[in-house]
Amino acid sequence: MGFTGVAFDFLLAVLGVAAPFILIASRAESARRVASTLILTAGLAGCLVAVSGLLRQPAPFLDLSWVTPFPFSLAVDRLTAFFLLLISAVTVPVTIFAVPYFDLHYSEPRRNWTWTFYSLFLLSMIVVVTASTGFAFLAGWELMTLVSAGLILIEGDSPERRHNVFIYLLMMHAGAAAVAACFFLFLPYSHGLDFETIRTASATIPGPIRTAVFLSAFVGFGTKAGLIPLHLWLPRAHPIAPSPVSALMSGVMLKTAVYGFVRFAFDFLGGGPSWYGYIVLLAGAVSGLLGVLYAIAEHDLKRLLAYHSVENIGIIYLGLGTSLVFLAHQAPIWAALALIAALLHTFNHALFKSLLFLGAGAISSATHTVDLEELGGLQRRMPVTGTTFLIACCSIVGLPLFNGFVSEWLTFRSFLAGSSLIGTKAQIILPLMVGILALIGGLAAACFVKVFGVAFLGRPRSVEAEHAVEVPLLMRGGMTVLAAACLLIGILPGLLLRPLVSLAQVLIPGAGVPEETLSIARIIPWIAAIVLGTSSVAALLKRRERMAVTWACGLPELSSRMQYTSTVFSKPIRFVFARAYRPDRTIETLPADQPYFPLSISYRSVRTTSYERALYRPFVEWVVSLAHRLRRLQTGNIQIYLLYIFLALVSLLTFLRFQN
Amino acid sequence: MLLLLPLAIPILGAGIVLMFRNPRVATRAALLLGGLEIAALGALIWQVHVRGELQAGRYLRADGLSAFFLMGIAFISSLVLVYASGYLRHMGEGRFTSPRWFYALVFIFLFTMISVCLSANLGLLWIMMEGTTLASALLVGFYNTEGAVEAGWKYLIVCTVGIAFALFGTIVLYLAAVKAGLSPDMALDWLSLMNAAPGAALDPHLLKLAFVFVIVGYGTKIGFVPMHSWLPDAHTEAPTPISALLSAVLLNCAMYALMRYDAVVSRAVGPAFPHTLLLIFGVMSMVVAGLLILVQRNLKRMMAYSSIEHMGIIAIGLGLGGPLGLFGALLHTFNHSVAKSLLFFSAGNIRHSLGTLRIDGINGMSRTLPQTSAALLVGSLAITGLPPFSLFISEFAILSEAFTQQRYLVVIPFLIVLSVVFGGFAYHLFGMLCGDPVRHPENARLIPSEYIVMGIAAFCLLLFGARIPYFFGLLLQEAMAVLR
Amino acid sequence: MKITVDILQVLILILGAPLVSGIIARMKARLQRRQGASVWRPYAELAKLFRKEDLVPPTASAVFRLAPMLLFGATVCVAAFVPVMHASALLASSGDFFLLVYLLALGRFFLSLGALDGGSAFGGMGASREALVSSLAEAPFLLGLVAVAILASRADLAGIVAWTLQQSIFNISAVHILAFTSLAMVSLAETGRMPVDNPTTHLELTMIHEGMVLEYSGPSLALIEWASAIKLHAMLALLIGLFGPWGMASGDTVWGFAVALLLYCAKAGILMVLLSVIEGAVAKMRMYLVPEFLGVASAVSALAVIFTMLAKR
Amino acid sequence: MDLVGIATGKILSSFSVFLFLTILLLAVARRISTSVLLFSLQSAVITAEVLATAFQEKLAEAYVVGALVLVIKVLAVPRAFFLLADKLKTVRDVKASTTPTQSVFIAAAMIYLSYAAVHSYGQAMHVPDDALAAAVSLILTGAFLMVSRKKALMQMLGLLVLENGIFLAALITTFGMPLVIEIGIFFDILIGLLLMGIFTFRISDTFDHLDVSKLRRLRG
Repeated sequence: MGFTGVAFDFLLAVLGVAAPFILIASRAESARRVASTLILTAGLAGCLVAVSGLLRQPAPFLDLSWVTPFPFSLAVDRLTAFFLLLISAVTVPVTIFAVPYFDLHYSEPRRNWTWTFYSLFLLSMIVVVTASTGFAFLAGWELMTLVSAGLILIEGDSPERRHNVFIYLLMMHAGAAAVAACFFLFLPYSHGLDFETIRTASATIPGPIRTAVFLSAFVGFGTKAGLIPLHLWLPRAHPIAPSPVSALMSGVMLKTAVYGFVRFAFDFLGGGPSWYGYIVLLAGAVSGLLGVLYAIAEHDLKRLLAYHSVENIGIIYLGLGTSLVFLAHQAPIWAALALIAALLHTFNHALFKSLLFLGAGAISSATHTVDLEELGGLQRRMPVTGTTFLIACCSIVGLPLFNGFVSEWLTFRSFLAGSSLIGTKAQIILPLMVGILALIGGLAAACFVKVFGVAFLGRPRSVEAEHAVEVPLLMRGGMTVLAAACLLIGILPGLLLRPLVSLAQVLIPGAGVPEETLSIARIIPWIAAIVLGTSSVAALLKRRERMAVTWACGLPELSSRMQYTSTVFSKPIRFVFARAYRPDRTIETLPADQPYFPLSISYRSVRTTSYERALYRPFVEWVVSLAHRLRRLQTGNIQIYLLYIFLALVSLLTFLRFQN
Repeated sequence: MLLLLPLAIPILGAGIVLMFRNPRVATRAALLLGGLEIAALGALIWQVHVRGELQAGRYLRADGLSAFFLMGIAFISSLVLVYASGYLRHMGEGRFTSPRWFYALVFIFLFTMISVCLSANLGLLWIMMEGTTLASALLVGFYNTEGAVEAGWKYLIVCTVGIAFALFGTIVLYLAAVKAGLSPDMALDWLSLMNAAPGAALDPHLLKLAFVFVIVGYGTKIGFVPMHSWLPDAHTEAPTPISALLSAVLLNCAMYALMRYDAVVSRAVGPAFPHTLLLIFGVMSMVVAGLLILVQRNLKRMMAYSSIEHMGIIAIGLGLGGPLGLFGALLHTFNHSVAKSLLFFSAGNIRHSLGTLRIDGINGMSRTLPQTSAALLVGSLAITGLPPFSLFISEFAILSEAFTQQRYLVVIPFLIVLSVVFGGFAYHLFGMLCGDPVRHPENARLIPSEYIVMGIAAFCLLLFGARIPYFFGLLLQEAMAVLR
Repeated sequence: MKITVDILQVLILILGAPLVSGIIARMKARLQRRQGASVWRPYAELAKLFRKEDLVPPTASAVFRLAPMLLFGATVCVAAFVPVMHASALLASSGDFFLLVYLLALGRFFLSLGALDGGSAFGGMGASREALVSSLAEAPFLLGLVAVAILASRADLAGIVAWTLQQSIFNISAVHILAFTSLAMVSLAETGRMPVDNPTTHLELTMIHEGMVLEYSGPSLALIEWASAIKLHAMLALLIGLFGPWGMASGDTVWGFAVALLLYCAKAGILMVLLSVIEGAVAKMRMYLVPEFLGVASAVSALAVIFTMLAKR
Repeated sequence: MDLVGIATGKILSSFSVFLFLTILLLAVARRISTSVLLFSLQSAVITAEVLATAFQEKLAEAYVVGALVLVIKVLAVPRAFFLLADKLKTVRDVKASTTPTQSVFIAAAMIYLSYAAVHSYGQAMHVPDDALAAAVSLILTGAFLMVSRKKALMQMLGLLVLENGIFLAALITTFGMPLVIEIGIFFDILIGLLLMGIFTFRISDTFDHLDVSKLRRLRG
């Protein structure tokens, strides 16, 4: 308790009080430096608290219930510690990166506000994962949305951005209502909303309420996580935030939703009937597949990455769903395996997705664009950024030796284990999921070949890309730390798997140590040795090297316009999966009467996803038209107003008459 | 004496203020008198806290519930008076449109509202409720423009009709009390009614009938849908300090009156009937007003609808009853007052600086009017029930109670409307705060009085979001104790 | 002893790979009524290439240089999972076939990047097409393996092979047939053979793999060619091991291994004949028919998984 | 004494008929002045009922109330109305949204409705049905007048009729409320009327008419 407790209080105090106060109090450069250093130390303190929480038994840390009107306390148990570790581990490098980034991108007064919100954003996420009462959780949850929206708006407030932030806020608020509901639904059966009480009460609540809790947790957290079709806000909000914030939003904020879902579905409810799991699986599969398909079609790097977040959340939910299915069929050890897979992927995604967003930030710092069609050849100009970005790409694709692989492998393995549930639907459904995940993985690989190949390799496609120079030291440093972490977990997954196993044993009673976690941890270093060893031997075979201009098929010289672009690279895949996209295309030829000798041809392709058309728009239009109809009731005529009163009275009297 | 002082000061004050023709002097006098009044109210509240209950004669009494609402009145009206002192600097000198008339009417208005809270007798309470309408009607029509006259007339007529039904309800209650053997003098005394209630001596049929009329009557004043029609007009057309007073104090006073009746009827015939009515009106108000917020074009009108929505929330809290429901409802009356007055203050500044309140006519405020924008933002975040502001707490309490009682029919619209309202506010606010400013404000800087008042309100919202101050909590407990 | 055998297996797969390519080329030539080159020619080609210098485009970065080595490393590692003469493998472990597939993906990923790094149109073309084919091939590949794994109730390749060994050769189930069909189809796509890709063409309308390696030369090209030969060989060995392992050594006598090796060569020979017949008889598909081809493979493999339910009740 | 006693009894039992008559007449009245006179008449009937009640129940306070009704509702208010109408120089028509025939039918329906409504209550409270029904139908008619007449003055009048109904209901069921309260209520009504008068002036100043149905700038 002693030292870690102090570290935890320090962390909260810095993020909640000290850093914002310093930043508001002083506009000086040094104040900003102090504040960012404080935030950095807070992140390190968070790591410390988390590691000790993962290793030791949980202990309550901070109880503010004597201050607040409803119980507000923060505590670190194993699950919390894991997510706290995730947040802190990402915070440290992102903050390092953010120092020069904010300096480069913001004018003087905005910088302070950005840092203030940044600090509060971290605080809110930490409050969410460490909250041990419903009140604290909900407060942190709402705050997290607000502060992140603020961070986006600081970057700029053009009408389009405004619209995107609006959608973000609205969906988050609706999701928060569902989240609130799943806490409150426990109330009739528990005396309060602190987690301990909820946990004990959950055994006594009737089935329909359990289902209601589960479904609202699924929808509420699913909105935050960005499950399709609740993802609408995600590709809008994430790309427009400043890159370090995008990194935090995509890398960390989404994970709080995973945390919430795990907390409810596993910790509180302890699973349920198997259809719980199938719903989650379905959502995961749809999100994963469509997420990656939409990502492939993007050429705005940050939007592309945002869609990949949808995809990865899909993978995480595949693991969670599998775990729920196993729980329903009383197979705790497999449930534990799937849960470990999901949680590990959560952690991995946090690392590589924030690294990717940082990379996008570095690119935009160097070239002032994140449009893939304007990039190219950056690897030679920005070697550190390129290498770290490549590592992140390999990780997100799930290539062996990188961290994404380990979690995907565990997920695959738990799918395969589904075949042991003989005589159930799961026997077939789970193994078939292997195909889905493989397809997702394959498409992701295609997508990141495109991303890295188009952005970093080949020839520069614009003047900006041609004159790009490597970003400042601290930015490189932040990215390097994350890349190293990706590699470390990729090669020595046992580091994280061991604490995850004990975490899974807490969440899933009766689960032993899944053999697979040990076997993968054992084999991966060997594979690394063989692959790297052979490659090095192969490198020795190479003797001389000579620069030679590529033959240009008789033309004077190859130009960057001859290279494959991002759009054309993805064309075959878009062609094959055309049904998933359905773009609105318009081709305009000027002048219109001379189709064969046009002065200009413009081509526009707008993708409005079918959910927008089928799910959201009709609903929004219905609400607004209802409001307009209600508006007509307020006619302006006082006689009608009086009539309303009389009618109200008469109907109440009638009600009274029938009541007696 | 202590009970009479807060009543005497505003009545005398109205006369005194009228004597000063010089606007500056009138303003100073009004502020001085306002200060005195606040002090008197403070002393009264303290005495109620110490002694539990104060009685003066047969008709005046102050208990915990009165003290709680008086505190709200004192707090908000002090803010409003200070704000008005700055606000009126723009006002021209008409025949009745001058600061001294303004303050005189405000004092009369305050008098009626304070006496509503101090009435021991439900008949007197009715008289004073009607008095609030009369006192504020002129304030609503203060500017004497087309809109103001129209709004004033509608306000006067609609509320008078509504209040007439409340009178009928009061008479029915009186009838029930007299039939139950209470002496005619004490038959409308709230305390004796409460004492008589549990014995079931009061005819339940009559009580229900009375409650139906009262809820329609005072509901008109509160702004329950569908009797709310006057409310958006009056709030929009009144001078902004008056809008704040109407929304933040008057509606609460009407709610206070309804609470008194609700307590009696609940005790006599059981809470099922009155609470069902409250829930119905609460949900209806929330839903309709929540949706209408989406399609408003005038800032103040939008805020008026938001007031209706929040009265719905309070009604739901009352209708749920239970410790948390009541706690939430009472807390929400206060929180809503603070947030709404902050919003109206910023609306007033916008009107002065930009000359318009049309939502689509305002752009880029965050650049041109940073302080006002901040106030507007804080107020809106608070009013939509987001942490760390105080309305989150009260809504949290009410929702907890609703879920505890498993009232899913209340909960579902409640949660949906909260999202819709949030959407409405966010949508309108984005348009106003962001973007490039189209018109440039004339006097962008706030004067200290405005600055301070809005700062206090915002601080109060934040403070109550984190912690309910000790003394306030005590008063709240005492108010709850009165009702149960 | 076991480890020696395992290493021997890996070496057979790696060192024998050019020979397999040579034999197939020779058979194809014979089918086309050509004389054909010697079966040892791939070795000579590799030796020649290794002696040459590397030509590197001026735009290329380190990725271009690194890609062939990583491809080679990953492919060699793949070979370490596949049993040849004995139902064991160097890196046999639970769930190793996922590793196998993903190691192949690792190599392909870097090769595609290397292709894009050349900065010419052909590299992008090849990489883009490869992306399409490989992204669609992974699912049927894994599903086919999963079907066999479910049948065997084992999760490692060596274990599956061992289980199949114990079954009677006449006891093969529908799952086996379906899985074999899909895996065979996938192998064609994975190794870039007809009808998915033509390993001998340099026509920009059709080439996939060749488009990617167009800018490579010297030792780099040698590594790439060798790696794809190893891949082909490993796939053949995998098919043999999963669907026709009978005859593999079960004890650890040298004699047993010799018989097993001979039998392996025979079985591989049959497969090579089949492959060259297919290559000789079938025309390359249009680019956009490839997804259909792989779709069929996916459907068949999914069926295989579903049929396991019948086999295991 | 006896004669007075009989008269009071008669007044209490059968004066309701006069009230119904005023209601029906109010429904057909086309001029404001007629309506005001009818209101005055109605108030006079109510005054008689108050005095009769005071006599029968021997309530000293009720005499005061009766006097107040007489002074305010029978004399002062109608007088004020005429004065107002003169000052405003308004057209005398009430501007009804319904035709006189419709109005009569509606008024008749309301009277019937009142009987139906009060039936159970009247017996329970030992109050003559007629009187209670008259009170309720006054309330309803007042409401009806407010909803259907477009003139501001007629809305005020409707309110007064409604008020009369409430007052009558209070009188016959409870013999009036405590005096202080009654006086307070009267005071409120007076002030209310005064304010409404002020507003009618303002309306005619600002809009040049008194048709409240045209005040429709504020809506939505």
